[in-house]
Amino acid sequence: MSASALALQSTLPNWAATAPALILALTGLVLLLIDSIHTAREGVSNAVLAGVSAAGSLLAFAVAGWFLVAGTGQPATGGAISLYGDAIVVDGMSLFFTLIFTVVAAMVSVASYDYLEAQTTRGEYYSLVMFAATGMTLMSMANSLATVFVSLELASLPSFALVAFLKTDRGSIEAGLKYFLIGALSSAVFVFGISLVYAATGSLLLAEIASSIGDTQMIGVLGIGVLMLVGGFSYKTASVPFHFWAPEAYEGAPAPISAFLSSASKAAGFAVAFRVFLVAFPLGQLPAGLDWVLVFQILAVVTMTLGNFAAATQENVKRMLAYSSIGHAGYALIGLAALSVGGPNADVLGASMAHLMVYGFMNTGAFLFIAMVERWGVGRTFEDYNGLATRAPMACVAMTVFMFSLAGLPPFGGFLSKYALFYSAIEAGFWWLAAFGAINSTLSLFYYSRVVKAMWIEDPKEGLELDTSPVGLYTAVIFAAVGTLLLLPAFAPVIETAQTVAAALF
Amino acid sequence: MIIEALIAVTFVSALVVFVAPRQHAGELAAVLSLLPVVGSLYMWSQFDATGNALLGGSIAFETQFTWLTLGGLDLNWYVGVDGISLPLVVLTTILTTLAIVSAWTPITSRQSQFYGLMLFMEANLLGVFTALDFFVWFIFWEAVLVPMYFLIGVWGGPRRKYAAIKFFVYTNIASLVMFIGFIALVFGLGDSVSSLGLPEISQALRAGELGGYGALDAATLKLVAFVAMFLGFAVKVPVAPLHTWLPDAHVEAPTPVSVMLAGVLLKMGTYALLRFNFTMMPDVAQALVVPIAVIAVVSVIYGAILALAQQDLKRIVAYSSVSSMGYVILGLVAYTTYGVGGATFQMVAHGLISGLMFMAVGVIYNTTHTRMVGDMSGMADRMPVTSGIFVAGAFGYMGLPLMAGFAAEFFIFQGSFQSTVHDAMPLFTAAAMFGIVIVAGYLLFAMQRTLFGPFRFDGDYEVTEAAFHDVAPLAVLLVLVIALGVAPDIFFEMIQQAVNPILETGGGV
Amino acid sequence: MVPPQYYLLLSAAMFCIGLFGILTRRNALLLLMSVELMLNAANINLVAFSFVWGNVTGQTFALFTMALAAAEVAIGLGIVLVLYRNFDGVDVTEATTMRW
Amino acid sequence: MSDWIAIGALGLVGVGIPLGMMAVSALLRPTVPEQGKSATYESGEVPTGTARVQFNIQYYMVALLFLVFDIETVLLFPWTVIYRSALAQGASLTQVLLPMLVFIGILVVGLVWAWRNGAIRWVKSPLANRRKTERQT
Amino acid sequence: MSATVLLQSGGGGGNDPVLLPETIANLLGLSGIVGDIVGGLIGAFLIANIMLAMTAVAGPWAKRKITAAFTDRIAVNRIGPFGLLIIVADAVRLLSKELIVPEGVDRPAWDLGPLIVPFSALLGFAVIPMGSGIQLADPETGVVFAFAASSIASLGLVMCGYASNNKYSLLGGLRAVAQNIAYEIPLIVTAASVIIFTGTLRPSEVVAVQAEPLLTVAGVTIPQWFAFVNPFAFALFMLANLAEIGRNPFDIPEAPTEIVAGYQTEYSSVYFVLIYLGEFIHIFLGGALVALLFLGGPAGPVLPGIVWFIIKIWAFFLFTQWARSAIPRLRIDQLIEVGWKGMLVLSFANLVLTAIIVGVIA
Repeated sequence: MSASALALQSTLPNWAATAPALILALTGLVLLLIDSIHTAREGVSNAVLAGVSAAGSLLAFAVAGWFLVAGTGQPATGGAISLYGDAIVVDGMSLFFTLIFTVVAAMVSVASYDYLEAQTTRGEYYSLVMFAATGMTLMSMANSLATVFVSLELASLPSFALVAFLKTDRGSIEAGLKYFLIGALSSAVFVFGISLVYAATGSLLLAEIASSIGDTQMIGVLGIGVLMLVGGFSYKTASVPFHFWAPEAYEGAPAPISAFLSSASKAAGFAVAFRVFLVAFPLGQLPAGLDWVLVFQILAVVTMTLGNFAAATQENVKRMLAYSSIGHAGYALIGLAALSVGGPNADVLGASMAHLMVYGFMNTGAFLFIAMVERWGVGRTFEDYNGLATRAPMACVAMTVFMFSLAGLPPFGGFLSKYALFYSAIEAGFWWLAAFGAINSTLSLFYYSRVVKAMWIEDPKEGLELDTSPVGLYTAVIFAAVGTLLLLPAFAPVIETAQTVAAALF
Repeated sequence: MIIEALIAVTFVSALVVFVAPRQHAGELAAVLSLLPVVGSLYMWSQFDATGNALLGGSIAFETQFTWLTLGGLDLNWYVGVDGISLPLVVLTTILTTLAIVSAWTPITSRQSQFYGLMLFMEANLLGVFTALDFFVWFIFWEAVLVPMYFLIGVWGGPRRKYAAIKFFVYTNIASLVMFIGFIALVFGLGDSVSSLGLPEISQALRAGELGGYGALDAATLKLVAFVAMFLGFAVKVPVAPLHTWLPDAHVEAPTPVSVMLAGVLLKMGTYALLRFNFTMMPDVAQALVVPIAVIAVVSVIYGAILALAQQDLKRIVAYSSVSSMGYVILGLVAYTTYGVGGATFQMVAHGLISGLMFMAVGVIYNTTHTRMVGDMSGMADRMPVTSGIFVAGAFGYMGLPLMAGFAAEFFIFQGSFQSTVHDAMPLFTAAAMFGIVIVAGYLLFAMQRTLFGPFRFDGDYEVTEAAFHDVAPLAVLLVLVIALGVAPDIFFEMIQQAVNPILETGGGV
Repeated sequence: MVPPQYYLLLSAAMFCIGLFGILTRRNALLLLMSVELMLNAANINLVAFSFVWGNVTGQTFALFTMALAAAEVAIGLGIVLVLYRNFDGVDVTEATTMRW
Repeated sequence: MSDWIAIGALGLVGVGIPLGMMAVSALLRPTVPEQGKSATYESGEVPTGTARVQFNIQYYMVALLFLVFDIETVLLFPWTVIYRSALAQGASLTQVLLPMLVFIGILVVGLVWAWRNGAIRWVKSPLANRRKTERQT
Repeated sequence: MSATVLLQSGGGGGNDPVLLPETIANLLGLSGIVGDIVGGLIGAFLIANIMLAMTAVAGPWAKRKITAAFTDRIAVNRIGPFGLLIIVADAVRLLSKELIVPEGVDRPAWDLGPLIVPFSALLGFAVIPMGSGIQLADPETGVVFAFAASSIASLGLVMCGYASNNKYSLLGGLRAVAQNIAYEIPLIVTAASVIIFTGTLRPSEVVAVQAEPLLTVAGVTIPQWFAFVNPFAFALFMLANLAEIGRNPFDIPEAPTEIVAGYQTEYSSVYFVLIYLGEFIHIFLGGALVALLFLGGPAGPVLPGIVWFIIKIWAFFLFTQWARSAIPRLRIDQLIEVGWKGMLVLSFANLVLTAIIVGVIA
């Protein structure tokens, strides 16, 4: 393996390591061009657009996977590849996260094929998805606060437009507005935080920040800056304290976009948070008063508890999923909260990454199922889901898989990833984090099983008929379900890769 | 690889049935479910293990390969059978087939989903009884709950939603408690184990390699873990006072599901108790012998008394299951060859007999649409074959000689009388034997009122003999019950071989 | 030369004014302006400390911030436009089809 | 700093002179308020309706487009400034020219897309008309 | 010119021109910050008055004369020689007219708009080198500053248009903005193509670069004025500049035949004067930018710099007046299409080609 990897490193120029991002960006541009070539709008085939964007994402997925297997940017082949004056770095972690973004983008593209049938503007939709995915990929590669911010905005701006994409739907507009306002606020907070960090350290490169935090005179400024950075990340990952946009945005947005945001975008937020905090503010070199681990511990516990309790009180399935996605952000935060000097940090971080990977499948699938239900025109509350299984058993099996997997029940991928997460937290000595997580998981079973109960056990309403069986949505949902299932037996490579690449950060 | 093949075939069958047209799903499922039956019988014929799978000795059909490594612990795909698990595997496959056949009449909607779930559950049950790695085991263990939840919730009686949720919540919380207990043990063992393989862990535990973890010292940790796991399994068994989900689940579940629930799912609890608590930590078990024995005896007596007070035939059988499971606990805690072996034997025997009883009740219910004792009498006039088998099954339940129940209870009582783990064991045994009297009482009472006497039926349904495919499973089960009663050595020999290592190193007898 | 603390104070004041605007205003356009104010507060810091530290990183990044701020406003205006069309106004509290 | 002081001075003067003119005018001019004078001028017709009318959406479209391209010039100028000296110092064209070509290329793709979608077409496109009729039917 | 130089504003090299405020301060014997301020104020006043004087000549008098000449008429000729005193007469007349405030105006904006328009145009002159040492300031970012200052005017125009509560005004204001933004990008991008040659944004250096010889024809050295180096860019810039200052054929914001007088419909008295003034200063600012970027600034043979400078900006003024008389007005849709589809693309092509040519030659 290492031989071919070495060959790869020597035959391709260094910048080729960013190929996944380049492919996604090119796909977006190509989509715009395709959209431009056709004058008459009917000429733009929805299938072509969806196909191109899915193919582009899958190609990026394949390339990222190939790089990951070949060891690009990993210690075995000479370590991380840093480009453009260290502003971008391609290493195992960025490639791992790229896999999540691209596979989610592919599923969302395929699913959108049906969702967009009634829309007149499609080209921009797909290309915005691609651009957002590009931004996320760059987020995972960002090695300087400048690239962090730019890529974060590159991921956010298309998302704003996508959330508000249904121009005549009041819910979508409202969601877009709220998402945008909170997003703009948090990006302002974030960039102010960056400016404070720059003020204290004189650099935006993560490595240089790390080397100069020891002797900065402005600990207070730096501390406030770091706190503001946390704020920015918490927005992107939909965790406390910038979480409150999530229910609105997810509920109002087109459901495939909710899927995209709650899985890929969240993962991207974590990718960038992991790198920024571990590289720029390494544990053990922090001056007193800069203990961000403590902040994340509080945030993790509050986030998972709040998300779960709020989810338990919802009547609207999409909203319930939105809150549960906040809860899952809390679990993933354990990856940052259970770190300690000399602890099994790579295990913790890797487990969190693996959880995000599994989450990418199960959560995307769940939201896409909701997209399908919206397309059926059934309604959004738990009652509206009554008896769906009598009409669409396969889709409901898939949804059941997602729900139980999200709850962390064993026969699905979510169980193993949660187990790995909590186990590594205990291993690191933070048993109370794991305990909070476990209690919350148990609680979550309550509201997840409500969906299952409604679909399977409750009697269908009079005259419940599902007129269509959307091909794209079905494909994507089944794909996600198979992925969620397969991640149980195939969890080994995921967690091992995750922990290996995580180890490179310490 | 035969175990993998068995499980895989069952999974695939489940999928096939799930997408099959519903008119033919039942027949298809029955035919497909014969494959695992054949497989398990083949395994039985080729069975050559002599030891206990957890404590060394040869393990039959063992396969193991690495799945993944987490925090220095290997999680392996590790399966194999020994004398304890093989009878349960056979029981599972046979009972599933019979339950599927018995479902042809009562299940009239969404058949393909029903049979698909039944087969899915069977696959997971096979996994539970064959897994030798904790993780694999736990995944199968939890996976059983999912189909059961649906089976009760979708096809159950009027209060099915309540029953399904109650079942699901009870057993899931129990699993969590148990899981935490076990993981605490693993953390206590620290570096002395390198995988979650059950043999490795049990041997390390029995070798006293448990260390403390956090604020807990080794002894406390062990005690806490034992109690946590005992509670977790006890819900599944169930023992009083953790049994309250069982009557609801049984009453609401359709007959074939009740068969599986009583016949196999309850055995998961006792099987896990035997494997985990009593094999891994015999010292704690023996230290706690009094409370455990008390729980066992209370289960026996309390279950029996509750059964006495019921009007619903199904409830009667359900409570009597609680009672029967009490015997199993008593046998386990006795720590003698006959005690533990008898308990294991009782698992199989009770699986068959309770399956038979539920099916018989179900057949009657299919015809009469009521299960209330007071609603009918003299059924034997109109349904002679069914009634006959019902009576025979009840005798098996009561422990009539030459029936499996007799052999099992005899072994258990013999074992617990011999037991030296505590001076009071004979006393407990005597108290438990009192339960037999009550069982005989309530079964005879119920039969007398429903089956015999002048025919009377308050419902509007035509009461006739049941169809052949309804009665056939009953007959097969009866044959099996009698066969085990006449020749318990079919299983008991291999059970004993597997049980003895537990006692040797544990220092019971 | 002006001590760097003054720049910090200035930018902090500007940031707080922007934040105050965000928290108190209900007009979507005013909110946009407040956000701009906050972003520009960051720009003050970046440019000032670019001077203090003697490297161009901060200045360059300030340019990026401006560009992104403009892009953000472009998106924001688009959203405000559809907001106006659907809710007949630019009051952000009007949009309450979903529960807060 | 004197550069900016001087610019500030011109700014002051730039405000001061108009203010001064206003002051002079205020002293000179008469004030004869009358209803008819202050009516809004609509070529002699009686004014109808408010003046705060909805105007063509294209104004917004153009404004948004402008925002993108205008900010792009912010990033363009630093490049133009260093372009020649960078070349003189031996930087290769691929380093100096290519990135900007890519940047402009992306912008051009955006422009083409906006163009084809009628963002800069003032007269309502047949497409827009057709869509309107579609919506009504 | 590495990027670090950008940092030290006014740090400067050795051949810094002596700026007007400094000269004045030296004359007055002042130094330090007091000298800066006093010199700055006096210089600013001086420059503002030069511009106002030129505007005064151009607006009420020259414009009429030129238009009359194009249409073969006699314009103002009664008051003073050549009717020159009409300037005074008009000034007094307009200033002493009643200020009519129409119904429903948005008063603060209505008052502020006429202030902003001349302010923005005047501010742009702060960095223009006018030759003979007349240059108020010479910052590192002078060229960009001039563009920035001049585009503040559109803010004033839209304020006027919106505040007037008049449909003509509103449309005029909007058109002004639409036009300004449509042509600002070609303008700036074309300017950027000049900056590629100069490698600096400092006005004095831009001028200095253009002083270098381009080629010698028959003993006459032709300087490297960018109008000669890149005539295409020059043409583009002239065109975009016309639109930027709102002159024909791009005068649709006012378009008297369509919307009366656009944003200034409701203004009278001194406010009208201010807007009118602002527009004319804007024309001269546009001329100054053309001179700065393409015509070697104040450079020229024999005559002193300031004279050449005034000649150049008057030439530009004449050009606008010729265009006013000679070329018909565009419609708004034509204007937008020409701007976005024509000028923008051409200006980018110009920039890219310039960059490639410079890159290949260098």
